[in-house]
Amino acid sequence: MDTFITMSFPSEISYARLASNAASMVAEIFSRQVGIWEKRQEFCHAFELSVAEAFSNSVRNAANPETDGQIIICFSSDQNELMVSVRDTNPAFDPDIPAPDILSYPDRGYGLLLIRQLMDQVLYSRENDMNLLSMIKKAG
Amino acid sequence: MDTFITMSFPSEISYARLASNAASMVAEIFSRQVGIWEKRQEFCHAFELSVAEAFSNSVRNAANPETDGQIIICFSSDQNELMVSVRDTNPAFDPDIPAPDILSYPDRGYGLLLIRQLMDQVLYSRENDMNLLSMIKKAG
Amino acid sequence: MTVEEKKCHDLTIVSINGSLEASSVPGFMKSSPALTDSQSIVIDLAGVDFLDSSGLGCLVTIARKKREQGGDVRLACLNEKLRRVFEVTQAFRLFDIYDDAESAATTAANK
Amino acid sequence: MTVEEKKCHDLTIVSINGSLEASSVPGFMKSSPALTDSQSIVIDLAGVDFLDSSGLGCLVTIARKKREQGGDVRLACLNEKLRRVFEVTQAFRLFDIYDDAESAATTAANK
Ligand SMILES: Nc1ncnc2c1ncn2[C@@H]1O[C@H](COP(=O)(O)OP(=O)(O)O)[C@@H](O)[C@H]1O
Ligand SMILES: Nc1ncnc2c1ncn2[C@@H]1O[C@H](COP(=O)(O)OP(=O)(O)O)[C@@H](O)[C@H]1O
Repeated sequence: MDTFITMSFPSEISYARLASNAASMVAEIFSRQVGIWEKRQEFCHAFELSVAEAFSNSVRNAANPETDGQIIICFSSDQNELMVSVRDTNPAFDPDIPAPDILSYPDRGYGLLLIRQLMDQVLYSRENDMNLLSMIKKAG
Repeated sequence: MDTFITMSFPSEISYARLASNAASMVAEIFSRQVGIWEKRQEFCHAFELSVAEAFSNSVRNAANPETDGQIIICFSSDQNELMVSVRDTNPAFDPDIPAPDILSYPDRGYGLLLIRQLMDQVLYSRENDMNLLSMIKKAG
Repeated sequence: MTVEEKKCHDLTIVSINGSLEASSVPGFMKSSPALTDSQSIVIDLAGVDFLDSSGLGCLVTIARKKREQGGDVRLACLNEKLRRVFEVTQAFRLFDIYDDAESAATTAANK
Repeated sequence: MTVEEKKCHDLTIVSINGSLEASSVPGFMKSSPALTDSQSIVIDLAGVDFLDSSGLGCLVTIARKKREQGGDVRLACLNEKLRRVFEVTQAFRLFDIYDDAESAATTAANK
């Protein structure tokens, strides 16, 4: 897959909506290009929400909110799938953290669950002291 | 001024709206931060339209549409002003090209005119074989 | 995000306009005392175009607090995107969800 | 972007919905024969949230072609953003601009 868009934002919550809107627009353009226009709404929502969750997680879990950590978002694609990856300088985390027990009325813990459910594939790695969370959705 | 957001797009017209929407959202966040919320609409429109014009100029005037030239957009600010700069690998151009004579019904030539009118300052330079068009609007 | 309140069948309907997400949740929670007292309410989500996990967490918290105090919260007018969030998190199990705010209020008042 | 046509006082009103910009101009120009024939028309811009220099250039071209053929084009319902584009480019000098499409059509028909 080729990376075709890269965006770098300050680690501040005010930019979360900008990042997630951009993700939705990229997904819409991709939907037109690969001919899945009829399911663009679901496709765009998956990217909008997943980037919103990944971005706000990056902001909330920054080890050192004072230093200038940027959040870097890349979009890659081929004919079959669109991938968005979110990179931050936070401490490592476990992306497979179990879903919370909904019947106990949890006030949080839904972010990674939503990402795993809306995307087809979620990859996590640690590179150069950075977290790299890659989220892939297939066109088919 | 500090650069706080960087975005890199393929030189394709389908990304123009994404770039200009992003510019409008950055301008809105800036308007809130520096306390010019009451004039945010005009402020955001200036960035939305200027980036739309600069981006579509970059796409339209690419020397070699086949090669992978990216269009790079950076946002910088201090308390007094917001700056957006658009960088491309096109041939050099004259940013001070005169306004067209409206009474002769010109079908083009409004792009740089709009940018100069909506922004407070427009700077052009050529760096490393790239065009760098920087557009600044003051908060005050 | 803006929040409006009206009465319907003695019940308060709180209508949200905008997106309910990480950055707007704190403002929303402060917007109305009806969200935290013991009275039952209806939250009308017709004007909510986007809900993230923080927004969901805040609705779940309101439900928990209401129920601890003997009250309840009903949700109305979820669009396709919001329904998907309630489905994949199973949060629909915690809420009665109605197609419109009026019928949510009527049903609640008759209970 | 979508385009609709209706008749009013024997005049065609073309209503645009969406943004009129570099990427949508080619589709718009092909959307209706009324844009290029010799008859006068009203273009209703109420649904246009964004206009760039390509969109402006396309409206100017329509005006030129109509007038060369003895027709005319009137514009209606420009929002604040669109008005600004017409002001800073002086393009308002080329167009009669109306607050609503009906009165644009009435005035044109009475000429
Ligand atoms: N980008 C990140 N950097 C560091 N920790 C993270 C990151 N994303 C997620 N985490 C960790 O994973 C946990 C679960 O995240 P999530 O499922 O989104 O729920 P919540 O954020 O509500 O706790 C977080 O509480 C945090 O400890
Ligand atoms: N990014 C760019 N790269 C190369 N040439 C440019 C660029 N931007 C503008 N130009 C040149 O400046 C001219 C005027 O641009 P503009 O005022 O936007 O009007 P138009 O694009 O309608 O001709 C263009 O025709 C082009 O020759």
